Amino acid sequence: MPRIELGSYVEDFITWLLRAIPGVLDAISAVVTAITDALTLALTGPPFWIWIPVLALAALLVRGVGLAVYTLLAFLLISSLDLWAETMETLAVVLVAAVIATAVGVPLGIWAARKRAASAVLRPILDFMQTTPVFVYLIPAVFFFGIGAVPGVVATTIFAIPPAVRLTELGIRGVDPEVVEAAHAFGAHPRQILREVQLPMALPSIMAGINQVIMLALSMVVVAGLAGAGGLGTVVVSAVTQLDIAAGFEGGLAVVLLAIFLDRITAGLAQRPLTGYWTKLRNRQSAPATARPATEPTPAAAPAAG
Amino acid sequence: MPRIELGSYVEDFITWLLRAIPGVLDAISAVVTAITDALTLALTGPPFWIWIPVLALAALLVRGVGLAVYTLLAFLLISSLDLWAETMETLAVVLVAAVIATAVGVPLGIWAARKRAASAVLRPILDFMQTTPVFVYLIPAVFFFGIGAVPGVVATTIFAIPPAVRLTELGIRGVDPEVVEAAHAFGAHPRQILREVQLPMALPSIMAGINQVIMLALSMVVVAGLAGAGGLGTVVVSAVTQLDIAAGFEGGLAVVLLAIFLDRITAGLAQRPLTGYWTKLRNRQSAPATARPATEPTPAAAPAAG
Amino acid sequence: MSAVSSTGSEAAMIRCQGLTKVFGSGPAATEALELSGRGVGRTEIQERTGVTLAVHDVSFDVRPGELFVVMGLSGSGKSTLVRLLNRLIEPSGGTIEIDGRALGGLDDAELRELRNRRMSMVFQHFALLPHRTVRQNAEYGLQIRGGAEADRREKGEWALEQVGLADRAEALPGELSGGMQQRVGLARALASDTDVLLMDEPYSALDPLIRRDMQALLLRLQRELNKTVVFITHDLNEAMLLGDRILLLKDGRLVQVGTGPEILAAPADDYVADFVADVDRTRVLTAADVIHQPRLTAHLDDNPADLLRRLGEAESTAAYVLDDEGRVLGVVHDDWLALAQATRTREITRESLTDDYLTTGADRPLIDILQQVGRHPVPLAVVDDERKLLGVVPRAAVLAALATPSRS
Amino acid sequence: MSAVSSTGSEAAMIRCQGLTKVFGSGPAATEALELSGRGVGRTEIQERTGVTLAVHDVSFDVRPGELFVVMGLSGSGKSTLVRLLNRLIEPSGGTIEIDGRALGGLDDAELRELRNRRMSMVFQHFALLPHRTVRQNAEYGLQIRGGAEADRREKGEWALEQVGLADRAEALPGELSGGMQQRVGLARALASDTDVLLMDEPYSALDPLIRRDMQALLLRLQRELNKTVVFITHDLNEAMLLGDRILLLKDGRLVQVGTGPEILAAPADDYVADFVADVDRTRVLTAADVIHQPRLTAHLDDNPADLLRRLGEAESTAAYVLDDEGRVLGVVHDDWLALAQATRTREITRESLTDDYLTTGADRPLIDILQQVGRHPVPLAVVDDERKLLGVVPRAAVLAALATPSRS
Amino acid sequence: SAGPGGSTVRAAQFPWSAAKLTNAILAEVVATHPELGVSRIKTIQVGPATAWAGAQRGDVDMLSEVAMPNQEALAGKAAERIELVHETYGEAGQGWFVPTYALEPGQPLDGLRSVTQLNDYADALGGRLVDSDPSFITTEQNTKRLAGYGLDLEQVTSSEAAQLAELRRSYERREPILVYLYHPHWVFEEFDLTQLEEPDPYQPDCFTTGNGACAMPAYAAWTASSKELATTSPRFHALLGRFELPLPDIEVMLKAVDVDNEDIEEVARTYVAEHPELVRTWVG
Ligand SMILES: Nc1ncnc2c1ncn2[C@@H]1O[C@H](COP(=O)(O)OP(=O)(O)OP(=O)(O)O)[C@@H](O)[C@H]1O
Ligand SMILES: Nc1ncnc2c1ncn2[C@@H]1O[C@H](COP(=O)(O)OP(=O)(O)OP(=O)(O)O)[C@@H](O)[C@H]1O
Ligand SMILES: [Mg+2]
Ligand SMILES: [Mg+2]
Repeated sequence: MPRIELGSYVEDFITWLLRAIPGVLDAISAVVTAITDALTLALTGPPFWIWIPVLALAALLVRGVGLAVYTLLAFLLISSLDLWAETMETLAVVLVAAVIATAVGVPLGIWAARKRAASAVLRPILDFMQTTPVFVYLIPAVFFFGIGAVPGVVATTIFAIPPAVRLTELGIRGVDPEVVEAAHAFGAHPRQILREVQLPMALPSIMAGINQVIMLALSMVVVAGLAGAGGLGTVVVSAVTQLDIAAGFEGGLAVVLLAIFLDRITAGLAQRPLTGYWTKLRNRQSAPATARPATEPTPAAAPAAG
Repeated sequence: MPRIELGSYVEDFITWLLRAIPGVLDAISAVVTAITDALTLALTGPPFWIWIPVLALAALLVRGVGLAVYTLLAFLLISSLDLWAETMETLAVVLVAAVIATAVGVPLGIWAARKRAASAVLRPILDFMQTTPVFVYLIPAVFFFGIGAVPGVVATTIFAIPPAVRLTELGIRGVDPEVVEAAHAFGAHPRQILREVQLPMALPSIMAGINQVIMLALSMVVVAGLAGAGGLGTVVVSAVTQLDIAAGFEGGLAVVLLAIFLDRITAGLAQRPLTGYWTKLRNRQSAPATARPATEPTPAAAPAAG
Repeated sequence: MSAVSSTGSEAAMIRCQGLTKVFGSGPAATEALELSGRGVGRTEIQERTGVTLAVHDVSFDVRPGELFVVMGLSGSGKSTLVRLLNRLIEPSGGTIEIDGRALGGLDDAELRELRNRRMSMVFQHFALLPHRTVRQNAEYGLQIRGGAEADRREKGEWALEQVGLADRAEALPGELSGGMQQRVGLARALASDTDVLLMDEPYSALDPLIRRDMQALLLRLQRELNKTVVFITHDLNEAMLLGDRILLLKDGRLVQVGTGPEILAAPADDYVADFVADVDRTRVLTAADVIHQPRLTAHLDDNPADLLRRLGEAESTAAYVLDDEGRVLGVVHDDWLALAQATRTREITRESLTDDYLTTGADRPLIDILQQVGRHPVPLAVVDDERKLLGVVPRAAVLAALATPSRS
Repeated sequence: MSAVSSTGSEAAMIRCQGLTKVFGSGPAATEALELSGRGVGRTEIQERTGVTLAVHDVSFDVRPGELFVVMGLSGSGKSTLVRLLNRLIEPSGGTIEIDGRALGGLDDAELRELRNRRMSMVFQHFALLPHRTVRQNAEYGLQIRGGAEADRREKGEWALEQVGLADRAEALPGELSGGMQQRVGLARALASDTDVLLMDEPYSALDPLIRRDMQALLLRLQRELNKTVVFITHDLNEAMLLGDRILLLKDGRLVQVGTGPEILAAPADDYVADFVADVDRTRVLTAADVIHQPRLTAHLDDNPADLLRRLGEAESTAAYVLDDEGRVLGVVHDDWLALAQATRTREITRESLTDDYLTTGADRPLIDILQQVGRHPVPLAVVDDERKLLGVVPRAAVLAALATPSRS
Repeated sequence: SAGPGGSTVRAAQFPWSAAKLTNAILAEVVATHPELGVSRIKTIQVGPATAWAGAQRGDVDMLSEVAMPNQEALAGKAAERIELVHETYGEAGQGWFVPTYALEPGQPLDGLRSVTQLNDYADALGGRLVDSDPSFITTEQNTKRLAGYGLDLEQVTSSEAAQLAELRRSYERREPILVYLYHPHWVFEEFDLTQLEEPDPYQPDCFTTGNGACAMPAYAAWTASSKELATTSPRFHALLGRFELPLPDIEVMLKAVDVDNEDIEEVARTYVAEHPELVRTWVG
């Protein structure tokens, strides 16, 4: 076979890109950095004994006592492992990446569910995003956005988008066509059908997608660490190069504890009816006003992300 | 907070395990090595100009002309990039890992769909499997199984199992309960219901899971390379650590081309009615026998893996 | 066969011309249409081309305020037809006009507006939103329309009360029985309060009592609010009771359209005759359908002897006596006439008349007059609002009308 | 109220004792049962405890080969009841015996065996396997049972032919109309060829023609193969036509159980009366329901003069003449009797008898005899197989029976 | 960037202990010598490739512990902005090692001294040379050496972590293993390893035009600094030009950090405190 020098064309292209649109790249970098830094500051600024009760309270409101207890214990364990700051840094990166991935992925999934052609075009692109080894685009990402949190966020986002797209598409395609037809028959706008019929009915699938987004984002923690994003990735990488199983395990454990927390929180947000204390509180408040408990129609919720 | 030396207990435990059950570990290692080696040999043994037509033919039978053409072009490109052998090594590892992950994940997903308790127990474990940085268990995996393909396969499998479980559970839970009830009413055994009602009806979701299994397995190519599994991971790591964007891109491209191929093949296997030439051939054959085309009932297929 | 009324087309609320729908596409669909044009049957077309001809060349008008019933065999294209009426499926051929506007010419926004404000639909398989409560389902059309929360609430509440589900407003559809779910679908359409209602077997899962209420409700809505209703049903009695006109489909083609009694009296073919054989004639047929000219009526100035002779000829024992406008005054019996003849009385006196007779209106169903027929020597009198005698209902005529033409 | 027949329990195919089902669990369910025991209504229980009492304390027997109809308001617990019969839902209380075996005592394998070989079910919402063709759906029960492919194929084919879908065997359920889908569900149950059929509104989506065929099919199966059928329907006429006995539910409680005419004749309460008010009596009532003792019958050896006097007293002009076994020989008219009296004939001669009369069987529905009633001077004769006179049907009796007790 | 008490220097920190130690020592020196005009050394932990990619953009001001000649190619790409300023330590040995226990009498490798004997012990070694990361320059060199010595061993590459894990595994099982390793490394403090002798010393052309049958070259670590640093923090830049650490000192510190799990900053502080003359030569 003749050798095709595909790689060098790409390299040239990247170099060209770097020269052509530095402003754009810098702007993206600046925005993402600002957001991530702000979030990191917010999370690492106050000491752990302020944040832990806050997080536990959030868990209580969203899901209930069980998760609140878990949150308390998990984050106490993390801080007793001396990994509080690193965990919060990681949380910031993961949150930013997951929110971007969801915000991009869900609409793409909706588009793919509506148009066969879109689905056919997206599919190989998603394969590409998920399987190109992150290391391959990590370096261009560093070229584009500089060392720090941004290439980590970018790489994480690229890797985490596909499940959001795929599972949104799957979920929307699975919605009973007769119900959609009924919505059409009542003159609903496609937007309304999407918001009030398709998304709520596809919610279990979409939430599975968001769960995967979060999981994949967390699984990229180490890679983000290699690009200078700090956080638990740094801990794990150092531990591994030192063959320090103990430190590596502790770092990994912190990631997992964070993963379980985020998983449960998102699952809680998606649950209908809501089981958290927030709902109970709201119901209790509205009860005297309307004199009939629980008559307040639960708003048919769009999924947590937009 | 008092420092908890959790990590060292784990380290001690791993060391103990290594001493306690070397036989078991060696056996696992031997089996996986044997399978992977056999597969690698089969794939890398014959030259590319034998394998490419074979793969293209498989694509034709399973899915149709489009995929056959893609297969031809993609693998020719790979071999013109001088990555044929590495790609086949990677394919072997990915296939072994994906098959194991599916074989483990789908039954677990079924179990989780049946029992709320199983689901509740599995969920954090899956979070754990997906988010523990691979580097963390790569080292123990090398301890246990030695450098080579096995730790790569193990790490890949662990990372790839969760989507199979999650999406199988999601799919089975989404099956119309009335249809399941009807199957019960006709005295179907839970096994039959599973095989003939739940799995076929959950197929889109399960196939999305298997797609994710393959994608995640391929995304671990580099990590497998770090454990000594060879293949494209090595190419990418060397390229990247030398800032050789061109070579890195080429390695990544080979992974992506492989990903698209596998994605389409599995999607083709799941499609009802089958669109590939195999079906057409079979129909054409059965036509003169029964004098009526297409009366052959399409067997309600269980998913590709069992 | 065309059912387009000859009276001005501007009067039609729904007007279909040559409506056709083929399930399938490409050359097979064209071939199917062509075959059908040559009179090939649907099953054969299905076998030859693989596509289904669901509706073929159907034309009809529905007048504003009309309750238009569609009937036909299972699979004859009824559901497809109503779905064509609000363009949930695009026709393969033909045109539809709603209130004078061609449906095909509407853009998306106009179509939505039309569906939302002018038409609402009850689905055969209910098609409720499973994640919303009964109340939210009932309010769905209004919610899409936008507008005040309170108003929506009120109308939803009203609709749920109409269908008898106000106490289950907070339940989810999955927790309801089949008939309850169907009524939620009904409430959803009612709450929307549109001019046109498309109802696809809306009462099929209802028990007789609730069904009766729902029928009454529909008739009331139609009468009071002048709703135009296209109503699919498999219940002949329901069709006869509700339908101003009934359209019969067979294999996607229109077979007959007309009022219930018209169809009963003159079925277009054996299919229709067979189709309506089971109808409960006591409820469908009215006094008007069994009315007979009275064999003999008298006036006050008639000669009793003369009358007695005519009575004898007619083998009767009594006769209605009418005034000059034809109003019923009473009944004169042969015994009095004989007496009058004996006493040479020249005229029938008012005092001689008895009131042992019964009257009814022409539009009363037979079920209501069965008790009254044959109670008296004179047959039941059918009178108009001014008590003018229109005719009589002899017992034998009732019995003959009720009997079905025997099936082979 | 209990409907357990007093005749030996070993005869029952299905026997339910105090069957109860509460949707919901925990203390609320217990409370609901307790409230219901105190006679609190279902709506109130629902409001107070939040659980639904779907079936409460229902006891009945179904005999082998019986066609047992269940009726009731929408939401009265019919579907729940049949689902209890094959334990698709576990009862909250009470016992069920199928052919003498307690359902609660069966282990999983036995239960499966029972469901597969003894009972099959038609679902209200069809519950077809959407990914399988019509044929595969029809063969589903057999496929589970295992056994020869050819046999399965044959039985499936037969069942599809019965329901008129043989030509759509390769279609998927989603491509069929509602009524067609329902018939696939029917075919699935028929192909299984089990002793017991549980049918939850199996004909609700069928048009009159196909429905009539299906009713005939069911009656034939029941007669020829002695199937036991539990049949839910909302169609009163269907219930009356098919049902050996009818059970009426209200709010989960049994209100009445009996044959159609029994219920029509003696409704247990206003609810039942109201429920059956709309029935088409011409089809439900039989000659037996309107039979009257003949006012006058004669024998050959009767004295004509004597008979003529009696005829005059009865205001009749003719009378049936019977032989010693009570068989109808013919009709004797007053004119012949007058002649005989004049000629002093002492007996009625066979030659004097006319055959201007009509006979019918006791089980013929009124719709069939309407034409014959009142055609002749003698009323319609009801005879048994040996032409023995059981009674007569006067015209007035028919009309009175057809008229509905008027609703308020 | 100049702060109130001086400028902040952004240093790339490779994820291994020697690099961290070097940075910690520099930070300690900067802290104790305000006259250097550097208020803080801000470390960013990154892999070498990312570090050099960032260096090309000007994201970092200095890199310490730059392994030479391993990172020569990487450094070349950033030459516009960053240059190698001084060798921190040199003459670090590298080569092929076996566990000492395996050489003991009666053990599988009894009698093995030199690389030339390896073919005789190939079976005992499982026919493998457990090499390190495939991107190391030494990996290429080892390939040539295997050919040059005519050795019939498979060269297994993975990553340094996996390689060390494999070494530990062999240690646990008391099995023989042949590994490539370099100094300075904590591994020598934890495991008793013996380097195999090389008959021929390193020749500069050995791996380019030669047959590859020679010892490995000595290994060195350098400090690299951005050209900008010379203007923003000239005194610190000058310090980097003089910064050297004795190899044995590093290995002692590595033991403290990696084997005894002592705090890196603590180790660095102690070292700076205990070696004032050395520090004075750096500061100048
Ligand atoms: N899964 C369920 N969860 C909660 N309540 C239920 C459930 N299924 C049925 N019900 C309630 O049980 C009662 C009886 O329902 P069932 O389906 O048996 O009625 P039905 O007599 O079959 O009515 P229909 O004629 O409308 O089908 C209803 O009030 C219904 O709301
Ligand atoms: N989505 C579809 N794809 C293919 N064929 C269809 C589809 N929908 C309906 N058909 C076919 O069109 C024909 C008419 O169906 P339709 O649902 O209009 O019948 P229907 O008159 O409403 O019958 P029913 O009384 O049983 O509801 C049927 O033969 C059916 O098989
Ligand atoms: Mg229909
Ligand atoms: Mg029901």
